[in-house]
Parts: sequence; structure tokens; C-alpha cells
Amino acid sequence: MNCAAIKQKLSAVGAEAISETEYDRKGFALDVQVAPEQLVAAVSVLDAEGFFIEAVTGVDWLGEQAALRKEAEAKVAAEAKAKADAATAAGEEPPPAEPVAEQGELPEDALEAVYDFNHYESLCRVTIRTRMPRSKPEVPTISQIYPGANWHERETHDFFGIKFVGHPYLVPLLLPEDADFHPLLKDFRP
Amino acid sequence: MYVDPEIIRLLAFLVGVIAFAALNAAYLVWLERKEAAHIQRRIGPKEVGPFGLFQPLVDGIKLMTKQLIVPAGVDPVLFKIAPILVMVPAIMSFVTIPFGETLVARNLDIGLLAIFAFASVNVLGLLLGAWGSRNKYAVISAARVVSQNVAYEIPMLVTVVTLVMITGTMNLHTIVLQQQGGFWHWNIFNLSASPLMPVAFLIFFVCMLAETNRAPFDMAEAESELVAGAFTEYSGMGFGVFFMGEYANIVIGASMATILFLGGWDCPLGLFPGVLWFLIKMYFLIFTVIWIRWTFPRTTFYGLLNLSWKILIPISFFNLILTSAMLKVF
Amino acid sequence: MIDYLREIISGTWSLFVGLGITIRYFFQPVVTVQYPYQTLPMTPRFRGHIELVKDEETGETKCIVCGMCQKACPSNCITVNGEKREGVKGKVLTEYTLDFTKCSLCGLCVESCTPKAITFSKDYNLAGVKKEAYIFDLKKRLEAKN
Amino acid sequence: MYILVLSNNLQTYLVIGALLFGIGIYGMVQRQTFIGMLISAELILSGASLNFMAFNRFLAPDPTVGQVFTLFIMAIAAAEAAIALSIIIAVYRNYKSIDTEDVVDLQG
Amino acid sequence: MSAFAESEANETFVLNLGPQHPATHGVLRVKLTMDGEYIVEAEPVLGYIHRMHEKMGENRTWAQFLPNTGRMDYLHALAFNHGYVSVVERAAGIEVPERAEYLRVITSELNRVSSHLLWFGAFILDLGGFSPLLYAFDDREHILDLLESVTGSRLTYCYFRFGGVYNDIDDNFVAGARAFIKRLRDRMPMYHNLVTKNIILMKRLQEVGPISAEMCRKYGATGPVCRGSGINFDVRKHEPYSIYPEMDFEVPVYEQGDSMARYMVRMDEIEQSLRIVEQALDKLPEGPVMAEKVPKIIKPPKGDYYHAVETARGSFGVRVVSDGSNTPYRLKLRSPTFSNLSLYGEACRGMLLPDALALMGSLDLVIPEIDR
Amino acid sequence: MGTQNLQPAIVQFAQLDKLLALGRANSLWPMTFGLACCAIEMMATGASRFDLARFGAEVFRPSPRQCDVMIVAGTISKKMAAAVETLYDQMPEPKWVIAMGNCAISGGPFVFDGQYGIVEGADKLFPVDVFIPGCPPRPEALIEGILELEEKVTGSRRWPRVEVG
Amino acid sequence: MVSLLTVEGLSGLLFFGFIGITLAGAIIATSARSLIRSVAGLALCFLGVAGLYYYLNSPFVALMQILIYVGAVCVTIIFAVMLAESSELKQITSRNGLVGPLAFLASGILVFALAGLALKTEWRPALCMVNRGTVENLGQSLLTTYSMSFELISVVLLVAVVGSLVLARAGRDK
Repeated sequence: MNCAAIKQKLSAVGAEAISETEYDRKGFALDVQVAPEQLVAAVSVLDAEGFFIEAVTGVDWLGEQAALRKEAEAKVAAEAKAKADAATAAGEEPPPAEPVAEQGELPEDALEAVYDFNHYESLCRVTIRTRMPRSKPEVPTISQIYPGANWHERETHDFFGIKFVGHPYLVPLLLPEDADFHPLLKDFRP
Repeated sequence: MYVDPEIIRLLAFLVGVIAFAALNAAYLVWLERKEAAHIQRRIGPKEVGPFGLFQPLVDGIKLMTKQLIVPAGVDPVLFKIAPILVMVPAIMSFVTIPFGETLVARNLDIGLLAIFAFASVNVLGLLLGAWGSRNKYAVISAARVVSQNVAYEIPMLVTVVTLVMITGTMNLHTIVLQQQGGFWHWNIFNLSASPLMPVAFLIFFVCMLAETNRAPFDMAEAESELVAGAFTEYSGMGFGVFFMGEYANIVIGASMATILFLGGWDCPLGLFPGVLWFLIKMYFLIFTVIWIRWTFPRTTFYGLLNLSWKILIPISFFNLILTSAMLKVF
Repeated sequence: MIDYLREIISGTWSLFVGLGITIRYFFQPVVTVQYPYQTLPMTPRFRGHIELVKDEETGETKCIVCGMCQKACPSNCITVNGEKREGVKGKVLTEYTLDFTKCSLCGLCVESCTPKAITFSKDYNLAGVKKEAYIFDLKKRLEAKN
Repeated sequence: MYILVLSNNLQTYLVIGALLFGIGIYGMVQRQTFIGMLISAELILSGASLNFMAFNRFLAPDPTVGQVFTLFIMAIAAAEAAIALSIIIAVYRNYKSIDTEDVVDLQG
Repeated sequence: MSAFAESEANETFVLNLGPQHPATHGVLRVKLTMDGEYIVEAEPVLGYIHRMHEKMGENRTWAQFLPNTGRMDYLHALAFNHGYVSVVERAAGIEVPERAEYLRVITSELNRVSSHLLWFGAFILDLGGFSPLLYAFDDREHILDLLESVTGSRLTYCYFRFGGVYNDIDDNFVAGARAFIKRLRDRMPMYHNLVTKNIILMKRLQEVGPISAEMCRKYGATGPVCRGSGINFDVRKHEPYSIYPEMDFEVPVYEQGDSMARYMVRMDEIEQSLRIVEQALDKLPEGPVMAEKVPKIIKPPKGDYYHAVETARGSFGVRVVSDGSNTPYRLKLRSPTFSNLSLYGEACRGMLLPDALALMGSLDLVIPEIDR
Repeated sequence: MGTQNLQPAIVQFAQLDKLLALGRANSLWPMTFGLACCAIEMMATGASRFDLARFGAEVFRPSPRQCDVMIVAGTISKKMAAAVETLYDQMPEPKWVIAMGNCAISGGPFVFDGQYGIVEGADKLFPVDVFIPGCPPRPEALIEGILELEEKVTGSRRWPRVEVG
Repeated sequence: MVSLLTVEGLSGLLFFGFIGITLAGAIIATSARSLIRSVAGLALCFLGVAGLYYYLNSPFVALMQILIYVGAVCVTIIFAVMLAESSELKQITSRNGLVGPLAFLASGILVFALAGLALKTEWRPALCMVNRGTVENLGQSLLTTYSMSFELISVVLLVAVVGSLVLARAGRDK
């Protein structure tokens, strides 16, 4: 079993993006991005190959879009400035500053669910990510494939409020039974 | 006013027996703590009095002045009666035990039976206390105690019956007298009656451990499983009395083993018999009981029943048949 | 039948072996260090709560009130304050409070201290009836030592 | 003192036996659960045994007879208790009740 | 009566084990649905010692999170230190001097031995034996003395730093460690005679609480739990880190999958750890214990990083997400016992209470590490 | 005669109280109750090297009904707080509480702005008699804590103080 | 006149105690609300009866009474109560207001009749004693005169053991 084969099989089930990463640099071999709908299919592939589940977690990308836009704007501005500088250097009249393009509303920030799988026999840690909008964080459960994912998903639900559709028992695991807050969201205030 | 001397004698014995039971319980706790400590290469109680000898005393004072909680939901009558039901029969059993040639409160012809009869009340006390405290751990523990006692009463009684066949009497005093004159007369070495006598002694000892709920058979108070078992809801002196009853039962068990198998107050080499020898043998057995407690892990419940039904009962029956055959032949 | 008997005998033997081991330990000397009377030697690297170091030359603290320890501390248990005084280079320490009840003894503060003005004390047996007793005013402690 | 020698008097025991018997009968009728009835039955047996023992002590020419009888009663009582209780448990398993009124379903 | 009346219909009742119970090694709670003494269903309830480590990771600088790692698994704190510093070193690209890696391995393996010894004692205590606990503690104190002489603390070490370790060792430590290895090797036969060969213990552990290899995979069990089920998986061999590739040691694997197998794996691992320490002490190179070019404020480049280490209880992985600032953006701690315990509910179905507790003990639980 | 007879009686009551205090102080049975890291040091204190048994305090009872002192060894999370309080309520009077370690004293290193999970100190739940700071405290400190509690109960200290240089 | 402070006096008092225990136990056994207390009452009653047996010159039967009734029968009943406790509360609701008084009346009449008979009849003691009724005699007669019944009782016990095992098992299987 090698990582390349897994990569092929995963792309066959429709993963959005797969990149082989440098293990020494990152600590995992395959970085797979799937849509929530393809998640179960992708995990089934790994299950058939004899992977074991290491962890499920989430990442809250609040502010990511704003940052991206800011970066893009900065880039545009830098380019403009570079152009202007070049123009000035060339002794030309700097072109009038272009009006900043009116941009629409920011796209919604995402919550990301991250699944780590590993193999007992060979070294191939596969990371599967799936993104969902923050306002409707829903992703199908994989606890019917890996019963061990049950707790991991409950924990992720505790921390991020990600709803694992079809999960048999989605009640708080680490937080008190009646907890209705999700502490690892970036906008969480106790 | 005229008072019958017989009454004074009775009272004296009663006081003596109760004091003996209480002191024994207290100092067995001390012995247990010290012995456990030294097995584990610690010192054990040391700061209270010389060698920590006042430790049981302060424990007693503390337990007596501790608040007695009768938790909500328990059956108050049964809850309070249970410790007494454990303690009183134990004290009554002391009455028939001959500690020395003349040191016996009541020399019953059927002393052996009396001790078994009183011992059986003990279980009832535990059961009532456990059920009365309305605690799941306690109830599980009580259920265990009963099955355990039933399972171990059989090999114990069969062994004792074997012994009674050899001695021909149930009078404890007579049984000891028959074993006088050197350790080769003791029942444990009475190989001419049955070559399995040492094994019978082992069986009796194991059954005694099980009957008194001592490790490795301490199912009733299995700390790591059932918190404190039947005593979970007991506080202060209620707990203290249970504890005293338990230790009194150990003393009774050890003295029975001494009387039935080790020649009672007889000196091993036929020198001067006396109560001292009885106490030495008895305390050695108790030392062994404690020693076992701090050496072995606990058996499981079914392991314990297996031991009884698959090993002890067949062997003790075999011994019974062997003994009767030998008695008939010789 | 043979297996049955063998198991009984080997099992019983294993029990006696166990008893033999424990009784041997029973007669061996104890390993207890009787604490209030005897004490274990503390290793030089033992980490107690932190303490200010006295400058051997001046007799004062070495602290230059840079605040690095305060910044390094993960649990915000150090408060350092200083003031500018005339005729003295740098700041002078006015307050050094350690809330020991929040400390995790990680040693990041000691590492971050460039002038080596703080060090670990060897107080390993603190216990008391008041919580407030463990919010140390280290400056006072240093002065009390002098 | 007369009352102190009551213990040496046949009638005392007979009356106590009768009382036990009566209380047992009362309990038998009054109790609604099987276990309660079993307890009452034990009381009745005790009353009878006491009578046997009393007659044995005061009247019988062979003072082992009554004792043997009582011992047999004990054995029977123990056997009865064991059987009765296993029946009760079996009933309880099927009906979830040990109340006599609830166990009317004979087709079971 | 309520306890029994409530469950009249199916003859089961609910037994609440914990959160304060002697067998749960802390504050785990297990809701047991029992039929008599048989377990129908077991549902562990976690979170009674949830200490917000992951949240704290986002609130503190990379360095300030270090003390937390020692408090997750307080029995094998150094391995947790190791996992965290390794992932940050990987992220920030910090090279670690060789001597520092040796020291990390030596101390961490000694710590593993102390963890296994404590587990051994506590496990036997669960089974009702008391003295082995104190014998194990006696040995463990020697390790703690050694480690304290290097790290300054006894339990919750915070010894590793990004780029090295905090203190160097001296000759006393080396001599002490060698003496300890000899001492423990002399003591191991005693443990085996007193405990392993004891008929009562054998009866209690053999064929009790079987866990199949497939179950391990489905639940992601690692460490001695999976090695007791015949899976040869040890992060130290599987994805070698630090100087483990240079060490010669074996991974004990037992096929039976029962509690006895897990027990034997750990007992054998003690010996293997001693071997590693011995070799590391022999090969110990000279040199600095701290990398020279470690920035004062660490800001790893953007991205995800993962690093796993083998702790006494299994594979501990840290996933960090850095946004390039001086605090982690997200810090996921994959603790081994969390996965190991998650199979408990399925594994103990139909078992007797004492066997289920033996199984729980054989999983080697450290609750703060599960709850984090 | 009244006054003359009353005087010694009062003294005797005082003596009795003293005896009771002595009894209680020297037989402090702790609860088998560990929360986190400090629990291991609590076990170590009971083990051979430090041997809490010398002061008669090694009888760790698993049931709160039989305990005199609750050693809160570790962080109390909010989820656990109710259970800890119940345990405290279940203990019979007179009872004492030792807060062992920084977490039990004030939440320790786990206190930060915006923390949602822990109780900041056992004394928020019930009165605490003795505080033992440290993370975790050494076993000697726990012994010292027990001695401190004995001092609190009896009013005097029987043991020498260990001065640390 | 017998002083209370002699052995005879004390034993007389003790006798009263046993009577009291017996009757009190019996009343508790029949009238207590919770089954477990009834069993406790029953045990108390048996202890009292054992005491009475002792006064009837047969300590052997007295001890057997404790051993079998208290140690075995009562414990078994408590066990059953534990398993089937839940219907205890229903006890309070009586099925018919008349049953209680009627039962009391009927048993009262019965007791009066029996007691009257016992007191009125002139009991004639046996003229001679065959033996003294010691344990030895008891054993001998058990194995000679009553050997057949002894064997039968053993068979009954065996059947009871097997029967109860079968009954208890049958429930498990379903």
C-alpha cells in the first residue's frame, strides 16, 4: 500500500483537491480537501484500505475572508504603488490613482472539519478537510464507518458546534450536559 | 443484699468477653496497619504513643464523637440495628471458646454447633444493613456476601464434620483435650485418621477467610469495585461497630482453627500448656490472615465460587469419605 | 484430571511464593524518611516559588524592572513595578508580587531574566491556613532576609 | 415468685405456640404478597414446632421424639422456603409482581 | 427501592460509577446499565476534568503553552513536552543539537518507566492487591529523584524547550541512571513472581476483556492497547522521530488481546525502555543542549503541522495551525487515551463488573489527558 | 459548696474537649479522592518513602461517610463542582478540607480571561482549612498540611518545624 | 420466694425476654409495612423461639433453629425480597376494609380456643423416661428408629434443591 495509490482512489471518489505534502515538513503525507457530500465516500475508501482513525477536529476560519480581501487589497495597492513608483522613476507622470473597485459583501467565513487517518503498517497519514459555511455547519457523520469517530465528533460538536448529521448521540461530551456554548469558536465570549 | 456468685461469674465473663472483643478489634486494626506498613517497608502508625500503640484509642475516640448520619431514604430501624446484629453474635460466640484449660465461660456440649449458629446470624446483619442503606453498591455487596457464605459454608461444614467424626464430640474443650501431649497429636498432623488432614486444615483456613470476608475474598468490601460495599452509607460508630464485628469474627475463626486443628492451648513440645500458647497460635493465624491480605490481589466473584464448587467441595467430600473409610478400617 | 490437579498445585505454590516475597520485605528495613524529623536533601535544581536574588556588592536586588518575567509568565502571576529615581541608572524596583497560587513552576520567568535577578527558592514544604499567605511580596522577603 | 417459674410450665409454651399460630393465620389472610404469606407460614410452623417441643419436654416418655419432629419440620421448612422462593422469583419474572391479586392469569 | 423499581420492566438498573470512584483513577464517570452483576451497556461520561488546554493554546504564546503539556498526561509529561516542542520545531524549522535529543530521549524513557510502574501499581490496586503499588512507588521514587535532579520538579515537568532542553545533565545523573537500571532489572523478577505468576491474577486477567485488532483499528486505539491485540504499531518505529532510529529496541507485541496481554506489553516495555536509556547513555555525545539560533519570539510560518510521539499510553499527536503570529491559531491535541477509552463501551458489554474494572485498569487511563 | 464544685467540672470539660481534639487530630482519615496531577503526589505521600501512616492518616476511605478530611487534589471543573459539593455534604461532622495544589487553591495556571470550565478555588464551594501551594506540592508539603491541620484542631503543634534555608 | 438476683431469677427474667421477643417478632412479621422489616421481625421471632427451645432442655434444636431458620431461611427470604422488592409500596392499599378485622377476629377465636384447650386440659406427664433426650440420644434415634424418615427428608431436600435450581433457571432462559 502506498500513498500514491490512495491518492488515486481518493480522487476517484471526487475529492476537490489532493496534495502530497512533504512528510518531514508537515507531519502528514496527503492533504485532501473534499466537499461535505463526498466525505463518507472518501472515508470509506480509507476504511477499505485499513486505515485507523486518529482524530477529528475543527478549525474556525472566522475573519479569513476579511483577511484574504485585505491581503488582496494590499496586493493591489502594492502593485499600484509599484507601478506609480516605476512611473515616477521613469520620470513619467504617475497615473491617477484608480478608484478602489467597489467589492460586494464578504463571502461567508468557513468552519473546517479536519479528519486524521493513519495506517498501522505503513507511514501514510491522511488529512481530510471539509469546509462548511459558519451559519450552517453541517457535515455527515462517519461514526457508522468508524465507531471511534463517535466521540471525536461529539467533541468537535462541543467545541465548534459542527453538526454531524446522522450522529446517533450528539450530546456534549467534555462540556456539561446542558452546555450550549462552543468555546473554540473565535467569537466565543463566556 | 445477696447476690448469687454464679451471677457475678457470669457478669465477669460477659464484661471480660466484651472487653476482649473490643480490645482485640482495636489492636488487630493496629496490628494490621503495622504489619501492612512493614510488608510495604513503611513504618506505619508511630506518632501516637509508643509505636503508635494509642492509635486505636484515638481512632475510637474520633469514631465515637463523629456525627452519626442516617442518610435520607434509608430504613432507619434496620440501618441502626444491623451493626448490632453483626457484633452481638460474635460476642456470644466468645462465650463457648475455651481459651485455656479453665478459661471458658460456658462449656457447652455442642459448642462447635453454637459457634456456627451464631456465625450465621452475621450474614443477616450485613444483609439488613446493606438493604437498609438503600445504596446500590451496598446491595450488590450484600448479594455477594450471601452467595459467598453459602458457597463456603459447605466445604467448611464438611471439613468440620470430618473432624467431628474423628473426635466424636462437639465439645470444644474435649476436642482440645484429645490433642494434648506434643504437636504430633494435633489434628492437623493426625495422619492416621486421614492423610489429608493438612489439606483439610488449608480448606478450613480458606473457608474461614471467605466467611469473614477477608482478602483475597473481600468481595463485600471490594474497595475498587463497590466503594465500601455494605458499609458505604455508615458513618462514625455505626461503621466502627461493623469493623469491630468483622475483626471479632476473624478472632473467632482463628481460634476455631486453633482449637480444631492446632491443639488449642497445648504446647507444641508437651511442656507447660497454657492460655499463652493458645494466644500465640491464634495470633499467628491472624498474622497470616493479614499477611495474605497485603500480598494478594482480590479474586473475582465467580472465581471465588469456582474455587469453592470445583476445588474445595470435591476435596473436602473426598476427605470425608476417606476419613470414614479409614475409621471403619482401623 | 491431571491438569486439574496440576493447576491446583502450581496455583497454590504461586501463592506461597508470593507470601514468601512479602514476608521477606517484612523483615527488611523500612525506606521511610520520617519527614518532620528527617528531611530529604533537595536537589540544587529544585523549583520552589521564585525569589529575588541579592546582589552581593550592593546588597540590593539585581532586578532592572524590565518586565520580561511578567511577559513570559503563562499564568500572569508576576507583577513588577518600578519607578525612575534621580541619580540611579534605569528603574528602581518598587513592587515585585508573586501570586504563587497561580504559578505552574515552569521556570520561563527565570529563563527570561537577563540580569539573573530571580531564582527558585527551596521552599518545598509550604502549607498554611490562609490563602493570602501565598501572594508573596518578594521585595519584602528579600529585605527581611538582609 | 410464681411468674419466675413459668418456664417450667407446659401451659406457658402451649399458649405461646397458640399465639404464634394465631398470628401466623392472621398474617396468612391479611398479607397480600407471596413473601408475606410465606413469612406467615413460617410462623405457623414455628407455633407447631413449639408445641411439639413442649410436649416432648413435659409429657413424652421418649424425649427425642419431639426433637426429631422439630428437626424434620425445620428441614421441610427450609426446603419449602427454597422452593417457594424460586416459584416467587419465577412468578415475578413473568408477572413483574409478587402480589397475589395480580397473578390471576392462569393461562400463563 | 427506587433503584430497582425504576428498571422493573427489563430487570436492569443503572449504576453510576464515579465521578468519584476508586477504580476510575480520577474523575471519570461511567454509566453502567447492569443486569445483576452483568453489564448491559457502559457509557463513559467525560469532561469532569476538562481544563481547556486547546482554548488556552489559542490564548498564549507558543512558549507559554509549554507548561500545559506537562499537565495533560502528568504521568508521562516529558513525552507530551516532546510532542509539542517537536511540532513547533518542525513548524518553525528549528534544529535541535544532538545531545539535547539524547537528553530528551533519556529523560522521556525514564519517565515512561515511571509511568508504567505507577500504572502497574494502580492496576494491581484495582484488582485488590495493595503491596505491589507501594513496591512500584518505591522504585518510582528513584526515577523521580533522578528526574528532579535534572528538571527541578517531580511530576509535571517542563523541561524541554524549543531547540533543546533546559538543563544539562551531570555525571551524578548518569551514574544514578545506571544504578537505577541495575536496580530495576533486579527487581523485575520479584514483580513477576509476586504478581504476574500469581494464580489469582492470572485467573483475573487471562481471557478477560478481549479487544480484537479490528476493534482497535475502528476506534483508533494505539499504544499498549493495540500492541496487546497483535498490532505492531509504535510511533517510535513507525514514524521515527528524535534519535529513536539509532536505538536498538524491540516493540513487544502480544496476540491474545486480553487484559493479560496488555499487562505483559507494559511489563516488557519497561525492559525495552531501560535498554534505550542504557544505549543512549553509552552513546551520549558532547555538545550544547540548546540550539544557538532560536528566535526569542517564535512565529512559525502559516500552515498546518502535525507531529506524533509515542507516550506511555499510545500515540500523542499535536496538530498546530499557525497564522504566522506569536500564538497558535489552532492547537489540536490528539490524546491516546481518548481513543483507547472510546472502545470501552463496546468492549465491556456482557461482562461482569469486576472484569469490566480490570479491563478499565488495563487501558491505563489518565483522565486529564482524555478530557484535556 | 456550689462554686467550689463547679470549678473543677469546667476544667474537666475542657480536658475532655482536649482529649476529643487529640483523638480527632490524630486520626484524620482522608477520602480516596483525586482529581488530577496532585492526586499522584497524594498517593506518593501515602507510599513508603513518605508514609503518611505515621500520623494515623493513611486510612483512605472511599466512602465520604467515613472520612474526616477531604483532600482536594487537583482542578475542580465546573462540571465536577456539583459532585465535589455533594461529597462534602455527605461527610459527617466534624470535617475538614485541605486544598492541595494551586488549582484547588485558586484555579492555578488554568485561570485566564475567558475561561469557561473551572472553578477558581475550592474555597468558592466550601470552607477550606488548609492550603498547600505548589504545582504539584511535594509530599512533604502534604504532610506539613496534615500537621498544620492537626495544629488547627488541637491548638498546638507537637512536631518540630522544618526550616528551609 | 426467689430473688431476682439469683441464677433462677435471672433465667426467669430472660425467659420473659424470650417470650417478648417471640411475640414482638411475630407481630412485626405480620404487620410491618415493608417486607424487609417483616423478615427482620421473623428473624427476631425465630431467635426468641430458639431461646424457648433452650428452656425446653434441647440446646441442640435451639442452635439448629438459629442455624437453619435465621441463617438460611431468613437470608433466603431477604434475597427474594431484594429481587422482587418493587411491589412493596402497594402493600398500603388494602383490598378490602373488612379483611383485616375479620382475619383478626378469626385468628383471635382460634387462639382463644387453642389456649383454652391448653389451659383446661389436665396434662399427665409420662411415667418413665426412656432416655434423657441428649444430643447423643437424638442422634441414635435418628439413625435407628427414624432412619427411614431421615432418608426421606434427605430426598425431599435434594428434590427441593434441584427443583429450586430448575425453577430459577427457567426464568433466566426466556
